[in-house]
Amino acid sequence: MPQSSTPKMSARNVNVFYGEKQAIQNVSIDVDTDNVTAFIGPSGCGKSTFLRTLNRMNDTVASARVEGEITLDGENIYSSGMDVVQLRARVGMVFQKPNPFPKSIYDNIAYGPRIHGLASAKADLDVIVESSLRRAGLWDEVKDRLKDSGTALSGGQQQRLCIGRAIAVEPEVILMDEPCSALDPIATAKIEELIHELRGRYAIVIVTHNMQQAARVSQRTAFFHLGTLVEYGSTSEIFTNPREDRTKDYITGRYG
Amino acid sequence: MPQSSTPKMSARNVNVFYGEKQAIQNVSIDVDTDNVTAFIGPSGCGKSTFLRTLNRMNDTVASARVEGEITLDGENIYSSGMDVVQLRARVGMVFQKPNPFPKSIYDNIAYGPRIHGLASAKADLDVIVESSLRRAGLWDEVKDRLKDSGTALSGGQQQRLCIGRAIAVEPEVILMDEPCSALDPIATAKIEELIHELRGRYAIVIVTHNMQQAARVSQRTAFFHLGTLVEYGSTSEIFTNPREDRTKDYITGRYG
Amino acid sequence: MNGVAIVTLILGLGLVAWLSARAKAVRLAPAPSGGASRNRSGRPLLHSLPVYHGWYAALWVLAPALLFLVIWANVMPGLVTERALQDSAAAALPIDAMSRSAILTEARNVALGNAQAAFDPRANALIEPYRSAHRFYSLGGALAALMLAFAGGAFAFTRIRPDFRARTKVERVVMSALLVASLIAIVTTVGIVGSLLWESLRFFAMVNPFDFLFGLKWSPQSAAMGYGNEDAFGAVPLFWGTIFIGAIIAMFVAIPLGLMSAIYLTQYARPAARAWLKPMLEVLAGVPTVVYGYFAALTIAPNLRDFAAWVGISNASSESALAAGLVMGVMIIPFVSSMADDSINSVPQSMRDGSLAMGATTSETIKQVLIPAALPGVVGGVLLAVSRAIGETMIVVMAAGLAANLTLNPFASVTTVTTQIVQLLTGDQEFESAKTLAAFALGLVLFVVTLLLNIVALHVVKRYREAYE
Amino acid sequence: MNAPIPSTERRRAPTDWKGADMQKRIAARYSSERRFRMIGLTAILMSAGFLAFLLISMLHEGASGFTRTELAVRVDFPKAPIVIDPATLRGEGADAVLASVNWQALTDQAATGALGQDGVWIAPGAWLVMRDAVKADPSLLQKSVTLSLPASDDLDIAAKSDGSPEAEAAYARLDKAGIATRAVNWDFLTSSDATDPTQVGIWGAFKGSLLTMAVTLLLSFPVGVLAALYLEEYAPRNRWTDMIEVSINNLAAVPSIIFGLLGLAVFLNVMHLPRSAALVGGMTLALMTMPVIVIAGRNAIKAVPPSIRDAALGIGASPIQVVFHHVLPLALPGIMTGTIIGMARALGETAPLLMIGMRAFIASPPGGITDPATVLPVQIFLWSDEVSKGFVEKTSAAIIVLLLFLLSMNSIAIYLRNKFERRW
Amino acid sequence: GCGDQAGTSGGGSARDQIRAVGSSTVYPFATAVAEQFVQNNAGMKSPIIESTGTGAGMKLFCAGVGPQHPDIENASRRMKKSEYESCLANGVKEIIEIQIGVDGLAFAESNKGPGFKLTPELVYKALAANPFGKGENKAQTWADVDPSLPKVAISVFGPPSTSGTRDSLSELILEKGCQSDPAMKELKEKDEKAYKETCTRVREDGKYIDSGENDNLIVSKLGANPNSVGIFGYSFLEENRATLKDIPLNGVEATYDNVASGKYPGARPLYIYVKKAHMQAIPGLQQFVAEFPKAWAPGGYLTKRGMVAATEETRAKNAEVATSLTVMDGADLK
Ligand SMILES: Nc1ncnc2c1ncn2[C@@H]1O[C@H](COP(=O)(O)OP(=O)(O)OP(=O)(O)O)[C@@H](O)[C@H]1O
Ligand SMILES: Nc1ncnc2c1ncn2[C@@H]1O[C@H](COP(=O)(O)OP(=O)(O)OP(=O)(O)O)[C@@H](O)[C@H]1O
Ligand SMILES: [Mg+2]
Ligand SMILES: [Mg+2]
Ligand SMILES: O=P([O-])([O-])[O-]
Repeated sequence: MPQSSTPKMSARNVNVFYGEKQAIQNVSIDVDTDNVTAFIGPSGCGKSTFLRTLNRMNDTVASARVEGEITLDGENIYSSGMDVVQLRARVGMVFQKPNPFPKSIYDNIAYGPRIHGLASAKADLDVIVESSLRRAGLWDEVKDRLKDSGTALSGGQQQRLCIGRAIAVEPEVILMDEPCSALDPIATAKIEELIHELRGRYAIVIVTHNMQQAARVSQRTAFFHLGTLVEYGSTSEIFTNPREDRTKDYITGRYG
Repeated sequence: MPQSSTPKMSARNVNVFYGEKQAIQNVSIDVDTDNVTAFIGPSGCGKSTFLRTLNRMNDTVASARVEGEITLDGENIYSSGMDVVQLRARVGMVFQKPNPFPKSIYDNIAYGPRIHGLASAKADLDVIVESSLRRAGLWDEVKDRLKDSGTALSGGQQQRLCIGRAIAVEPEVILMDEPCSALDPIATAKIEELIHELRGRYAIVIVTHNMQQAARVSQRTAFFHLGTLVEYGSTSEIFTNPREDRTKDYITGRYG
Repeated sequence: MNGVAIVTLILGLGLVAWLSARAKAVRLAPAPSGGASRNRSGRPLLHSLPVYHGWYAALWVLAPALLFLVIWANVMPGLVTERALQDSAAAALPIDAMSRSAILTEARNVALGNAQAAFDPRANALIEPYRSAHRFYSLGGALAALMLAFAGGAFAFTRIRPDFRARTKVERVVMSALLVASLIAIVTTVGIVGSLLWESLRFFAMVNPFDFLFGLKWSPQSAAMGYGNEDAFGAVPLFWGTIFIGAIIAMFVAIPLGLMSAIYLTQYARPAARAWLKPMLEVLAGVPTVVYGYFAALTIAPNLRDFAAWVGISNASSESALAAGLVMGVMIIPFVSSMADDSINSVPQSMRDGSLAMGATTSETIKQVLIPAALPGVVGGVLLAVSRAIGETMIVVMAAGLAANLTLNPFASVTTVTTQIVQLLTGDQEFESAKTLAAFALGLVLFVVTLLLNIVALHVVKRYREAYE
Repeated sequence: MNAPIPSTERRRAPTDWKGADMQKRIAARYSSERRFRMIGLTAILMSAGFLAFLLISMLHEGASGFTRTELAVRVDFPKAPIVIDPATLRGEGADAVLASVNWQALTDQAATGALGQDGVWIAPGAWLVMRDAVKADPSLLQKSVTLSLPASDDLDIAAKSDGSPEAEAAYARLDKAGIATRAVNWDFLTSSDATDPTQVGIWGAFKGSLLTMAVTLLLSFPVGVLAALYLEEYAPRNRWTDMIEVSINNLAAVPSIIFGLLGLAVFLNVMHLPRSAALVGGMTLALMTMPVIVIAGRNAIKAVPPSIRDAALGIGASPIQVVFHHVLPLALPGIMTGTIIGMARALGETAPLLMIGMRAFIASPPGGITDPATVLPVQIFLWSDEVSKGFVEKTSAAIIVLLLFLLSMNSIAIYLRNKFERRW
Repeated sequence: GCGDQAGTSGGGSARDQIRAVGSSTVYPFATAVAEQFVQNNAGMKSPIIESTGTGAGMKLFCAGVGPQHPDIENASRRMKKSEYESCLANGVKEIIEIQIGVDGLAFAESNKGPGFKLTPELVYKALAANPFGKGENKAQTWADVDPSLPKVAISVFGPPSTSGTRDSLSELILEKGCQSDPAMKELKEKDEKAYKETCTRVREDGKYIDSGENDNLIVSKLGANPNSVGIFGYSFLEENRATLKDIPLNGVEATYDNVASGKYPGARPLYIYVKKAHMQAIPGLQQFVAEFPKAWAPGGYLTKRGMVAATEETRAKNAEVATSLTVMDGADLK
């Protein structure tokens, strides 16, 4: 399914600050729909922070400040004319800590389609809810308890619920912050399958600590370290032949 | 550091219910200080639930009900004479979702030692805070910002903070619910190292979705499925020669 | 011995006990080097922190001694009187119990320095016996209290051992304090029902409860001036007036203004603006009601009447439910806004993030995620506001009048239950008549009605609340 | 594996965000967002505007209450018919000596002497100023001095707005002659109730309010907070606690005068505490304020995420420690809110105090909580009912004082609230 | 060890201040006397005057003798028989009754008003619920009552039914107007209750507006509603002549002299009741009572505050009572 290779999103010289503290330094990166992009790097290096700049979720952190340019389909998302609401609908996000709404499982999934008017009838909505839960690999476990609160699920179930919620609106870009951290291998496999399936039509960015996973699902990998983008390139190259020593050390587990 | 092999904790015929729904069925298990025990199993199978029965954290869930007997050093922890507070001090816990206090990093770690009177002077407390953060592999990242709020850390940092907080009071049993889920390989290695170091003096139970990790750190493994304990035995046997087909399927990733 | 001195002395003993018990516990504690329950050498640590041992001892010193003093204060007057009566002067007292006790009370008041002189000369002879009996018993009481304090302290002190569960004991006391605190609410409720019930029963002996509860005509002047009780005590217009002004008109002002202010302040305004505006709005709740009353009566009401006349409402009066309700609504804005503000603000950030990341607008996030999660606080604020509106009198008297009309016309004069209660209780009339007793019956019925409302509200909140985590 | 995903679903393309329908929908949502925001802003502006209106009109009417018109009167003491030796005014018994003089007559005489016909415009209580001046400096008795004596109510009104024609004329005369001046009325801030508007002061009622509020706060805050903690954190959830919850909520709806009845029955008739005292007033208002604090407190406690409790319990904190170390500090802002609005209401309350005897003429400030006292709102209420027009501005001035009291009381609580406020 | 507690539980603490309770109408006069009392008696503490309303005050006053009970009751009407009996039952046996003056009831309108000229009969016809027992009052405008009156809607701000002032309105105006019909006089003989109802019951359709206890509010409301009539204490009229004008009744203007002489219909006696048993025990009580006669004469400071002086004869009689402390009999109470 070859598509245009113009980047879906691109970041240029992005700096992010929390108050005085700089969390991201001068990062430039391109993300396209042909490839799944993985962000790797030690804990606290700024992966989540950078991910959140891509759909302006950092706006909600009072102390956060973003510099530089980030474009979506060529349009600067930090320009004043940008429609943040539409931006976030187009750039979906799964958070690192699962955050289901204190609503029923059904309503959690239906939330996005409802506000965006993606379903005209209850039946349509039911279809969307079922397919989203299926794709997130949660349907079988919860199909009998769709009325239960989303907060009464196990950790892994909550995480899958949040993935289902994010894909229910069919965004163009999907940002996933460690979507499989609380998942067992089977559930992980399902999510990876989902990612494979989405690739090509959607631009996907995934943060992961699991090198194997990065190698399995991504075509391009970005390695962050201490707030800088150390290396960005095709996954196979990064994993087999990294240009930088830091990257190599990290991947081979020698770093630290 | 061989010690007596009488179990530190043992559970007999434990059933746990959330309201009507049974989450754990008839689980019996022994945990000792010589071995690290790993709980594995698909998401939603009841690992967290069972872990929480071991230090009576399920008491805080209004709908949860526990049946059966669980002993710590031979004493039934569900007996009416049990001092739950002391039980929890002796059986520490790291939760699946990192939950730092909205206090400073220092106070997060110092809280336990303070309420248990483990430090008589500020200097002692400083020592405890530093060593706990070091052992949790967080010291270098936060040593300059101990006054910052614990909630302003990255996901992985929060997780390590919670590990540091749990070990700061030196409990006899440590229950860890996916302690490395948000951690990069290096940080994971540090936590695994910590587990190795603690083994022998402390009984350790770790929930993990990472089979490699279970194989690396644990000596005994319990496989849960749909609320039942399918198999419990030495890790090497479970991973090389499981008795049950379900176990084998899960471990080899064929299950689902 | 004087009361203040002995209490101070016992408090001092408590402090000493606290310090020394804590010091003893510190001495008993091994150097902290191990975990929560033992150190590396295997010797058990203190079960509880030294401060808890301190509090344990202090409680044992203070509680029994102070409790004894309270009891003693209550039984002592009786004992003193008895002893004083053994004096020969007591023989001169009259047999009649009432005048006898009056004389005794006088003698006691003079003896204790509470009165300059006795009204009755027979009391004079008893003053001295009273004084000496009082001295005797107060000294005895003081000694007993001190002994109790020492005994309690000694007992507590011997129990300090490393494994002694001082924290558990102290916490049990704290827990009882919490329980007692919440019981005070119950006691107050009982007190209120009690103080209303008796008089209400007397009222219902005079007026048929059915007529009272379902009667459609309340005639304040019949009630007050005694043209007979028929037809005078139909409380329905009062309850309607209360609901009309307090729960409908005032809420039409307070809920939208209060809730929307809270939403704006928490979600849109800059933090600095919020820090200023929220307390500013809270001032509205503290402006004395006379001020609102004047404003409603002299500015709002005449304008409303002119407006009503202009749109052609014929019987518009210069006192109107609308004038009172509008101003009352303004007064209770902060009840809604501040409590809603706090609840919305304390919904975890991750909920907000979750919704915004779905592409929801801020207002959608507020309406669909934040408000449902903050529901208990919002409803709590609204309930408080309605409660406050129901209890208001001054604005109603000044702006809505005292005429009990059963009307839907907001430009007409109506009155409320509370207003009538205040008028009946403070007006110039005999106390034992149906007119005054009606105030108690009104109070009681109002109590029951609001109770029912609250039960409904409790269930609504339980049903619709979305608890996070 | 789960059941296979339906093939139609597989092909669901990304939502067409640029489509006309979607654009229309988004435009509609945005305008609803803008509308919502505007409504919010309007709500705030309306509420704030209303407050501003009240404050400005109070200030406008009340500011003049803090000033008074004074007349410069030359008093020639050596010529006055006083036969006291200044020395006797310096030691013990000065009061008795002062009491022996007919200051009233003396003042009238001095005023007519100095101002002639216009002497009648001296305030009836002006002699107090003269007496106090002599008391402060007995040497005056050997001198001829110019004293600034307060002008009467009528003249004061004529000076400030429009009074009777005679007073207006007199004021014009005196003002031209430089005799009448406008000065800050310190007596208003330092003295107590009186029957002449030129002599009234707010200090007595202010102090009464201070004492009453102190009692109210000391009783209702701890009890309210403890009760809220118990009910939310420890009480088993059952019929009984539901009943307690409902009855507390219901207490908030009980008309305040009924609390007055309760106070009368329990504190005065059963416990025999002194009538009209700040102690009883405070206790009665505490009963009324407590439910507000409990309700607000419970909501604030409910809002603290359970994970924080779990975290503390998990390292062996006792339930009491969990609550006092974590839950209470996090709930404190909400508790403060309840306290602020509860206390604000208590501060402005009159009806229950009527039942326990605080609607009274009390001409000296209370010395302690058991002394007879009145409070600001009652004072305002009494003054608003006074015949003399001079009381109009005094009433407004007293309202300003009450609002200032309220503001300072609130600002402490607000400071604490902001200090403890945290998002999680 | 706990003398203070024993003391309070014994009832009442030491008191060196006079306490008075009762009528809000008498309140301003009692406070004025209290102030003068302090100024004339150096070292005396100021009396505490509570404004509770006459009825509520009576209940407190009659509750007993002793420092915890008030010494004086201010009353805007005479003590009722039932109240006197309750006093006796509680041991308050010796009560001194002193009439201190008269309170005038004034009818007024705004300066911008149409200039009403009324009589008790017209007032009765306009306000009665059931004029002369001939059925519901249908009059909407004053012209409906009498063609000579302006054609403006009837709107009267007056005292609420719970106040003492309302009693005066009934007694002094409405009943007089009612009795203009001889049939009513007959009714009085036959059926006292029906008479009272017909003659004093006021219509409740919003034409008569109960206006709380705050007379200043009525004054202000007249300003805002220029076609309305206000009924309130004479002193308020006096103070607000700048914005109000009086409404002549029977052609008599509401001036001080007319009210004092009784030509202007509408005046009621004001009383204080004092406990003789407290005379010795409460310091200054005697002097305080003695202060009243000095103040109540025409031209005295009480009349300057708007009280109307009683007749010379009444004053003399009551001054005598105030000095000799003659106890009331109670036999002629109603
Ligand atoms: N508070 C609760 N109320 C009701 N059901 C619950 C609650 N918590 C968990 N459950 C259910 O109990 C079952 C076991 O949950 P548990 O959290 O123990 O799973 P887990 O093995 O830890 O899974 P994971 O690996 O995803 O964290 C799940 O089906 C879950 O939905
Ligand atoms: N709200 C905040 N305020 C201040 N500093 C923050 C905040 N959030 C994150 N940080 C800091 O910014 C840096 C980058 O954090 P970020 O969450 O992006 O890390 P990460 O790469 O996602 O790590 P992890 O893998 O542990 O989730 C860290 O040092 C972190 O402590
Ligand atoms: Mg992260
Ligand atoms: Mg789990
Ligand atoms: O207060 P009053 O008894 O005079 O109406």
